[in-house]
This record gives sequence, C-alpha cells and structure tokens, in this order.
Amino acid sequence: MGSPPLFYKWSSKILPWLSIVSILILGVGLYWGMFYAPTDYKQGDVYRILFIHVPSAILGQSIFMFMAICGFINMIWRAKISGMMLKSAAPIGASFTLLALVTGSIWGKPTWGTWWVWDARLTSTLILFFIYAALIGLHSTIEDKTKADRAVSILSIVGIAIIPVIKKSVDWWQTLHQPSTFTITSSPSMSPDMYQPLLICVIGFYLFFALLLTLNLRNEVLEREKNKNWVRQLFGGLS
Amino acid sequence: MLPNLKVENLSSVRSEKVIFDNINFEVMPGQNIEIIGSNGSGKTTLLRTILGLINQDKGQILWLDDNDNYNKFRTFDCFYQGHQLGIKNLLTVYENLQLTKNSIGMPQEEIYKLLERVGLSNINDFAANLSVGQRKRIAVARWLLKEFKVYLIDEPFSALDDKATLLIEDLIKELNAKGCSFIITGHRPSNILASRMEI
Amino acid sequence: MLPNLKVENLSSVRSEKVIFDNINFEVMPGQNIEIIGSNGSGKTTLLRTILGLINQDKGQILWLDDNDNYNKFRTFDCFYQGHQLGIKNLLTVYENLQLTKNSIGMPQEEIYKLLERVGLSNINDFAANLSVGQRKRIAVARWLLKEFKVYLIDEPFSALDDKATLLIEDLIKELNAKGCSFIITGHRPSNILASRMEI
Amino acid sequence: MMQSSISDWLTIILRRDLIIAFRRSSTYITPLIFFLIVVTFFPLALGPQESLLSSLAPGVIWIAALLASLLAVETIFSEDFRDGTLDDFFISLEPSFILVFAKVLIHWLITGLPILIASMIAALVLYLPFESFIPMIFSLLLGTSFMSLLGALGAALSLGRSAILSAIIVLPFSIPTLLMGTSVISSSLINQDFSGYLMIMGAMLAIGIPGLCLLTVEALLLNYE
Amino acid sequence: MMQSSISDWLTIILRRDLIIAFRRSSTYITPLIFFLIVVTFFPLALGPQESLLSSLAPGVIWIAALLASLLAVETIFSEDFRDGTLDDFFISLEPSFILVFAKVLIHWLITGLPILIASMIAALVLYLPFESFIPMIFSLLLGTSFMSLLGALGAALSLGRSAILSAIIVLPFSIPTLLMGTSVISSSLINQDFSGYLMIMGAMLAIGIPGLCLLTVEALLLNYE
Ligand code: HEM
Ligand SMILES: Nc1ncnc2c1ncn2[C@@H]1O[C@H](COP(=O)(O)OP(=O)(O)OP(=O)(O)O)[C@@H](O)[C@H]1O
Ligand SMILES: Nc1ncnc2c1ncn2[C@@H]1O[C@H](COP(=O)(O)OP(=O)(O)OP(=O)(O)O)[C@@H](O)[C@H]1O
Ligand SMILES: [Mg+2]
Ligand SMILES: [Mg+2]
Repeated sequence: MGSPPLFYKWSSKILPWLSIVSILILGVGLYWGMFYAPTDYKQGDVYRILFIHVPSAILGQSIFMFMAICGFINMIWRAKISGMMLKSAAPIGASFTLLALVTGSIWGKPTWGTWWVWDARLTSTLILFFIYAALIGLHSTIEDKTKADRAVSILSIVGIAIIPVIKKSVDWWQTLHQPSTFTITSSPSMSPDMYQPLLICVIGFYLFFALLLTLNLRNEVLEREKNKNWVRQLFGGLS
Repeated sequence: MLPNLKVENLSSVRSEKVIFDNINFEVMPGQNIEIIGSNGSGKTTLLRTILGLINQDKGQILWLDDNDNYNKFRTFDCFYQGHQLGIKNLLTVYENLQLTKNSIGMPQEEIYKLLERVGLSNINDFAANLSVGQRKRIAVARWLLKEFKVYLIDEPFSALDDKATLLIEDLIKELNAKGCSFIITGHRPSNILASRMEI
Repeated sequence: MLPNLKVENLSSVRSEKVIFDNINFEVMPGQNIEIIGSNGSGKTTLLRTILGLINQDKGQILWLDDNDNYNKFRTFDCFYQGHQLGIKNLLTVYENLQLTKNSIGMPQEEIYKLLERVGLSNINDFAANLSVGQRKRIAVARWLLKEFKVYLIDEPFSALDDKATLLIEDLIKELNAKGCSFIITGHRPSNILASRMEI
Repeated sequence: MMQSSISDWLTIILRRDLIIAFRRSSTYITPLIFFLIVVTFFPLALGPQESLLSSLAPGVIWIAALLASLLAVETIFSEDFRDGTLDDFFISLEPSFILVFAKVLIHWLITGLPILIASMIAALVLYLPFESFIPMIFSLLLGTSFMSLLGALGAALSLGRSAILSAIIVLPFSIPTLLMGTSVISSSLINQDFSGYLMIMGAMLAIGIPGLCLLTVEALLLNYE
Repeated sequence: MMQSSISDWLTIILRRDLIIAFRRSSTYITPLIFFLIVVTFFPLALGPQESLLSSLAPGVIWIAALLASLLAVETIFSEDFRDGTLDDFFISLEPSFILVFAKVLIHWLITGLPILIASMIAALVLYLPFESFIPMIFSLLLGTSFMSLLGALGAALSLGRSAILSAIIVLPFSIPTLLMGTSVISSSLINQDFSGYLMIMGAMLAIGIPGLCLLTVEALLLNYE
C-alpha cells in the first residue's frame, strides 16, 4: 500500500467495514458510559465526561507518536504516502488534544472550581497542543505539499526526541515548586463498571481515528494526484 | 582529453510542468558552452540542476574524477554566479571580495589588483551605494580569486556596458587558456568562442 | 506644444562625489529621451533625481501644470520602473498586477489581456517561481494599467529576449502616439525613436 | 475624486499586505498560539501559585504583547524598501503619510488584534478576575496601537545601511506603554480608578498617530537623499 | 590541508556575519534591551520586596533570556537565502553542516553572549545572591546555546515566512531548557545540588549540536528541490 493508487483501492475495500466497526464500538462504549455505568458517589454524573476526556487525551498522545513514525519514514525513504499520512493525522491529533483540554476544563469547573490549574499533566497536554499547532501552521504555509511534508517530518522528529524530556521536566517542575492543590492522578482506583466502558471507549476512539485518518488520507491522495492518470480514470466521466 | 562534465539526456519537471527535456552536452577543458533561450525557457533552472541545487527528473550528470572515472556525485568545486550575486550591502567593495571562501590566503594587494582590473576604484564604498553594473563587476572579480575547472555563469553580459563586456570576453579567453571551462546563458549569441545550444 | 518637463543644468553630488553635472533636456509630449552611459555613470541616479527620490545639487527640474506654467514641484504623476521591479513573491502574477494603485477600477479581463500581451500565461503562478525575464514582463504589463504623461524606465531592455524587446519597442511607439513620453536608460543605443544623450 | 482615490489606494495596500501576511503564516491562529505559548512560560518558570500568577497577570500579558509587536516589527518596511515598492509611494503625489498609516494599521492587524483575542484566554489561565477583562482589553487596544506606531518608526530608522540605533530609540519609549498598560489592569484588580492611565495612553495615541507617522515619513525619507 | 581550509572558512563566515551584525546594530541591541526591559519590569510590577524578587529571579532571568533570543532568529538564514550566498554553501563540496554551525554560533554571539553579560546586571537588580551567579552563568551558557540551535532550525523551516511562525516552532521545544535552567538557579538558591540539571542541559546540547544542525541542513535543503 506504499503507492497512492494502491492505497486508494485498498482503502475503498476496507472503508465500509472500518466505518461500521468503529462507529459501533464507539457507540456502545459511549452509550454504556453515559447511561449504564454507575453514578460516581462523590462527583455525581459529571464524571461521565471521563468517557470522552480520557480517550481523547490518550489519542492526542498516541497520534503524535504515529506522526513521528510517519515523519521518520518520510525522511528516510521519502515514501510519498507517509508524508500524506502525517499531514492527514495532524488535525485529528490536534482536535483530540483540544477535546481533552476542553472536556478537562469543563470537568474542572464543577470539581476543582476553576477552569484551569497549572498541573503537570495539564500543562504537558497544553504543550502538546502547541506542538500540534506548530506542525499544522508550518504545513499550511508551504505551498509545495511534498516540501511541506518533509518540513513537518523534520519537526515531528524533533518533537518525538524532546517530548519525553518535556514530560519529565514538567513532572519535576510540579514537584519542585509547591505541589498543586488538586491532582488528577490520585483518583480512587476505578471500579470495573467504570473501567470496562472506558476501555471500550478507548478502543472505539482508536478505531474512530483510523476511520478519520483513512477519510482524510483519501481526500489528500485525490487532491495531490488529481492530475495523474489513475485519478482521471477513476473519475473518467466527471472530469 | 576527457570532458570534465557530461550532461546526458537531462530533463527537469517543476510543479508537474516540463521545464526542459533531453539536454545533452559535454564540457571539454578550456572550452565553453553557451545556452541560449528566451525568457522562462529554463536556462537558470538548467544551471542549478547541474549543480544539484534543483533535483533533476531524468537523465544524468557525470563528473570526471582524478582517476578519469565518471561519477554521479560532483567531484570538484564549481563556480556559480546566478541572478542573485551574493553581494552584501553592509560590506564594502573590498570586503565583499575578501570575506569569501575563495579569497583565503590571498594578499590584500592581489585583491586590489583584481578590483582595478574589473574597473572598480571605490574599494571602500559600501556595496549598497553601487550601481547595478558595479555590483556585477564585484561578482566578476570573484571569478579570479581562484581557478575552477568549470564556471557556470547565468547571463554574464546583462546589465553591463561595452567596456565590461569586452573585459569579460577577455577574462573568459584567459581562463580558457588555463583549461577552465564556462557554461554561460544568454538571450542571444555572444562573442565568446563557444558551442551554442538552444533551450 | 510645450515640453512636459524641463531639466536644466542639473547636477548631483553624492558623498562629495560629483555623479553627473550640467544635464539639460526637455521632454516633449509623445517624444522620448534615451540616456546612455557606462556602468556607474549615474543613469539611475539621474532618473531618481528627476523624481525627487534623490536630492538634487544644482540646477532645476520644471514641471508643466494645467495652466501652462512651470513649477519646481511635480504637478503630475509619473511612472517609474527602477532596477527593483516591485514584484511580490508571495502574490500571483495576476495579483501583482491587480493589487497596485494604477489598476483601481480595472476589470479582471482587461488585466488578463495585458498579461497575455506581454507573454505571461501562467497567471496563477506565484511570482517567486518566475524567471527573471518573466518578472520584468510583469513590470512591463504595468505600463499599460493607466496612461502617464512621462514614463521613466531604467534599462527597459536588459534581461529580456528578442521577442520581448520587440514588444517593448511596439509598446513605446503605441504610447508615444497617445502623447506619452519615455525617458529610458541603457548602455548602448536602442531601436526606439528618441533623442539620445550621453552621461 | 481625490478623496476616494486615497481611500481606494489605502484599501489596496491593506489588501495586498494582508494577503502577503496571510500567505506567510497562513493562519490568524499563529499569533494567537504564539501569545499563549509566551504566557505559558510564566507559570512554568515562576511557579503555578494562583495568587502570584494573578498579581503578575497584567505584566505577563503586557510583556507578551510587547514581544509580539517587536517580533514582527522589522518587516514593516524592509520588504517594500528592498523590492522597490516603497519608491512608488514617494513618487506618487498623494501624501506618504497614508502609506505609513496603512503600514501601522497592518502591523496592528497582524499583531495587536490577535493579541487582543488571545489575551482573554491568557487572562483565564492566569486567573485574572473577570472584572479586569474590560480594562485589560482597553489598555491593550490603546497600547498595542501605540506600539505599532513606535515599531513603524523603529523599522523606518533601521532600514538599509544607515541603520542607526533604532532599538535604542524605540524601546525606551515602549516602557511607558508597558507600565501604564500594566497599571490599568492592576488598578482594576484592586478596584482603583484606572481611567487616568487610560486617558494618558489615549493621549499618547492621539499625539502619536499624527506625530509618529510624520516622523516615520521623515525617517523613511532618510533613505532617499 | 582540507581540515585547515574548513576552519579558515568558518573564520571567514564568522567575521563576515559579525561585521554585518555590528553595522546593523539593531540585531544585537534589541535582544539586549528587551532582556533588560523584561527584567526591570518585575520589580516595578511586584514592588521591591527583596525576598519575593530573589525567589522569582531565576524564572524571570530565564524567561527574559529565552524570549530575547527569539528576536533575532528570523534573520539567521533569510538574508543569505535572498541574496544567493546560501547557494554557495550548498555548491561547495565541504559539508553544509559547517555553515549551519557557524550561523548558530553567530546567533549565539549576538544574542546569547550579550544576554550572559546582561544577566549579571539582572541578577543584581533582582537581588539574586552572589553564590548563585556561577550556576546562573553556566545554565545560561548551555541554555542559550541550545536556543540558538533550535532557533536555527526554526529559521530554516520557516525561511521566507514570518518571525511569529519561527517563534511558535521554537518555543514549545524550549520548555525543557526553561524549566531546567530555572531549576539550576533556584536549586542553588536553596543550596541544593544542581549538577544534575546542568548535566541534562549539557546532554541536550551535546545531542543537539550534531542532531539539530543536521536537521537544519535538511530543512534548508527543502528550499533547493
Ligand atoms: C484541561 C484540563 C485537563 C487536561 C488537559 C487533562 C489531561 C489529561 C491527560 C493527558 C490524561 C492522561 C490520559 C492517559 O494517557 O492516561 C488525563 C487522564 C485523566 N483525567 Fe484529565 N485533564 C484535565 C482535567 C481533568 C479533570 C478536571 C478531571 C477530573 C476531576 C480529570 C480526570 C482525569 C482522569 C480520571 C484521568 C484518567 C487517569 C488515569 O487513568 O491515569 N482530568 N487527563
Ligand atoms: N518551482 C517552480 N514551480 C513551477 N514553475 C517553475 C518553478 N521554478 C521555475 N519554474 C518555471 O520554469 C521556467 C524556467 O525558469 P528559468 O528561471 O529557468 O528561466 P530562464 O531561462 O532563466 O529565464 P530568464 O531568461 O528570464 O532568466 C519559468 O517558466 C518558471 O516559471
Ligand atoms: N549614496 C551614495 N554615496 C556615494 N556614491 C553613490 C551613492 N549613490 C550612488 N553613488 C555612486 O553613483 C554612481 C552612479 O550610480 P548609478 O546607480 O546612478 O549608475 P548607473 O548609471 O545607473 O549604472 P548601471 O548602468 O550600472 O546601472 C556610482 O558610482 C555609485 O557608486
Ligand atoms: Mg534566468
Ligand atoms: Mg543603473
């Protein structure tokens, strides 16, 4: 599936299945979490935001790793498709990270009484979002798309090298100064009734990401190869 | 004698547009190639492709090495003068010549002589104050800092007066005699001895 | 008919160096002046002095106003094209023409026609990708956006191929017929009808 | 007729420069993100305590604003100068004042305006109380405009080779803006009257628009002697 | 022979660019003054309590240093690119690595070094105890160098684009430097061991010099396709 036309054909086959499965699992997970999982004895029903918050926070990080791998492949082997993958994944990753930030803030207001605290985990999520923004901003300024892919690849490689350092240092930072009044890590170990739907949500989010990525990537492929023969043939009647 | 550089079947595609196609020539030591074409025909692109500043599409560029083999990687330094002349406005005329790699180890008087030769007397003026032709003369003076096997010069004669044109023709002849070759571009044939090709 | 512009006894001194001295000419409507000189002889400086971009030293520049009087202050807009062409790399060819003062109120098709006339077909390319000659053609297309009494063009023919040279000669003739005058510079006489002066 | 041609021209300059600015950094989001990253630096370096941060918030926001206006300052005239576009402005018979004003406006639109928006998010994460939002916006509105005016003068002075010490000339004048802007917000924090500061900032702006624009024209003309 | 020619060339690049920077004084004076403005701002905003200021001093100095080093970032390659000098570097058979290294060094010399010197004044103004001067200098030495490396990468990636874009590329990655640099000084304030932080900063620099320089070469080459 290294070549764009091959990917396009292959993804056409898999797309219907992927959509059905991902939306099904996501639906089950969210429905379970929102309506069947027990109400939290301390927080009430607000806690249900967890079923969106935690998966999106996890996805935000995973997608960055995925992008860095794409970037690496793009730099070394110059595989066109990896560049497009990188480009297509970036806005999705940024959206999930933003979703984590927004749901976290919404959750923070009733539980902590404030929209935002400078806690290590929150801060590193925010920084991750900034890095996504830098990647997207850089890509959109360079007109030549393959060039833009390579530029973003370089930056994502720097990112993957330095993100662990950022996370580590943000953790130290928090301990070095006075500890934050609120922590999210010391939540009571979750009961299985909450844990199981969460797990399904996370899996659903991953599949949903795969779906979004495939859709984005197909658009990207068509857009970039619009003057190639195989795309012309595909839309032979139309253009 | 073997050609220093062979260009075989070279073609260039930029943003899905074919700029030039199937270019072939050889550069023998001491001989010149003149590439003639209209505006936008791809002369600048060709020179930069030969130097590897622009990726080529098809064909190959072969460079002679010391063991008389041809390599795809460049084996010797070339001199390139593009449309941008690489002149720093905040340096004086003299400094613009002196603070370059090729002038390493060259004594001051030699540099003065070069500047005199290309007709620049105001060696302590800032380059910002120079006329366009005078800037071009600085660039020409740089040809003489060091000898190169191949000089690639983009439109050497534009923006210059007749005196400077003659001077350059002389310089090229002189460097040819030392075995240096020129690949130059232009819009119409010049007076230098060269094999001409249209692009 | 009165000359639109009279230059009397003009001289320029820059950093205590006399660049030119005692320049005299008159620009009659529909007639051209060609200023010929070697590199660094002061052609660019002269054009810019006439426009007031550089302070003059002695002499005067007199402009005709609507009441047939001569004024020391410029009374009408002129068109100036210097060595720098004022082309923005991040704009497309079309935008480079459209986003200028002179194109105010000009319909899109007119601009397309102008671009076609100067031989530019890639109207949606960014100017950054153009060749030097193609950039110059954009500048030439700007002559036609509006009619000016006097055009001051610094080296109109440099960096252009024969086709573009012919085109410009035609354009000048055409604009002359409408009563526009050109003051152009160059290193050797061109083919246009003009009174020539050495500098 | 003359009047309308000036405003037409102003529109064209604005459109052209905004298109270029947009292509150069493609999103309006870029300055916004920039501002937020700078703001994030402060809790990271100074510690996350709410009381400290909210007392520093006025200054932090103002320092970030100052940096943003300084970063983009150099480009105000340099490109037009280099490529010859600036010549056209001085050749035209219309007052060059217009040009400078347009350039200041553009600089403000690509730095000041995004900052104004970003400052609300910044205020939120720095625990600035809601009551101080309005004074903050007003002080930023006046202050960033003044910074753009000052920046234009600095850019004009440092054009080309006669680059005199523009920084030394411009930066000291940005200090009053910084102090006054901060005072507006911090006065509002402790429920003091801040209209005096705003008035001074407004007065500076009122004098600055004609005064600094004219000085900038003069500074630009230094490159045309 | 080959060896010596590289070092000769390095010297020439350094000399040339320093002469140019020196003649255009705003390149090195603006960061310096900006640094001092940010630093002096804090006593003005927070009042002169010695204990508060000296506890915040590490963070303040580091924020000011990082932000100041951003100011000159855009110019690292842009002029050489525009006037064709950059071509020469890629035409030459010597590794382009050299060029990038030289450019980083120059950026450091015109921003990092002045900041290093100014930081002593800053430390005095902020009542940082003398014992902390040495750790401060060392942390700034390592940290500003790393910033120059990052800045070169940002400048290369956003060549011909806006200063704000290069800033948002650079800033998020400079956070470890900020945190570690601050920790070095504040640990020294409370007599804790800070060598660990310095070691990490050193390690980042040691990896960064080859790694970031190579990536910068790659980024520059993107403009030559
Ligand atoms: C804007 C604010 C917030 C941000 C940026 C944020 C970010 C994160 C991140 C990055 C994770 C880690 C996901 C992982 O990799 O395991 C996470 C997990 C979590 N967050 Fe948040 N969060 C925020 C607010 C909140 C709030 C207000 C609460 C609840 C009071 C909360 C509760 C949780 C819980 C329970 C987890 C799962 C913990 C675990 O399994 O380790 N978060 N959040
Ligand atoms: N990146 C690019 N994308 C699209 N087209 C390009 C690109 N680079 C160059 N071109 C096109 O290639 C053509 C050749 O340009 P080039 O500069 O080589 O011409 P030239 O022969 O040197 O012309 P001149 O005599 O005017 O200098 C031009 O039409 C230009 O628009
Ligand atoms: N500010 C200045 N200070 C000193 N000398 C100057 C200044 N400006 C221009 N000159 C000198 O004036 C002379 C004329 O320059 P000008 O650009 O007018 O020449 P030109 O005739 O246009 O030459 P070309 O044909 O090369 O374009 C040059 O020798 C230049 O060095
Ligand atoms: Mg060319
Ligand atoms: Mg001239």
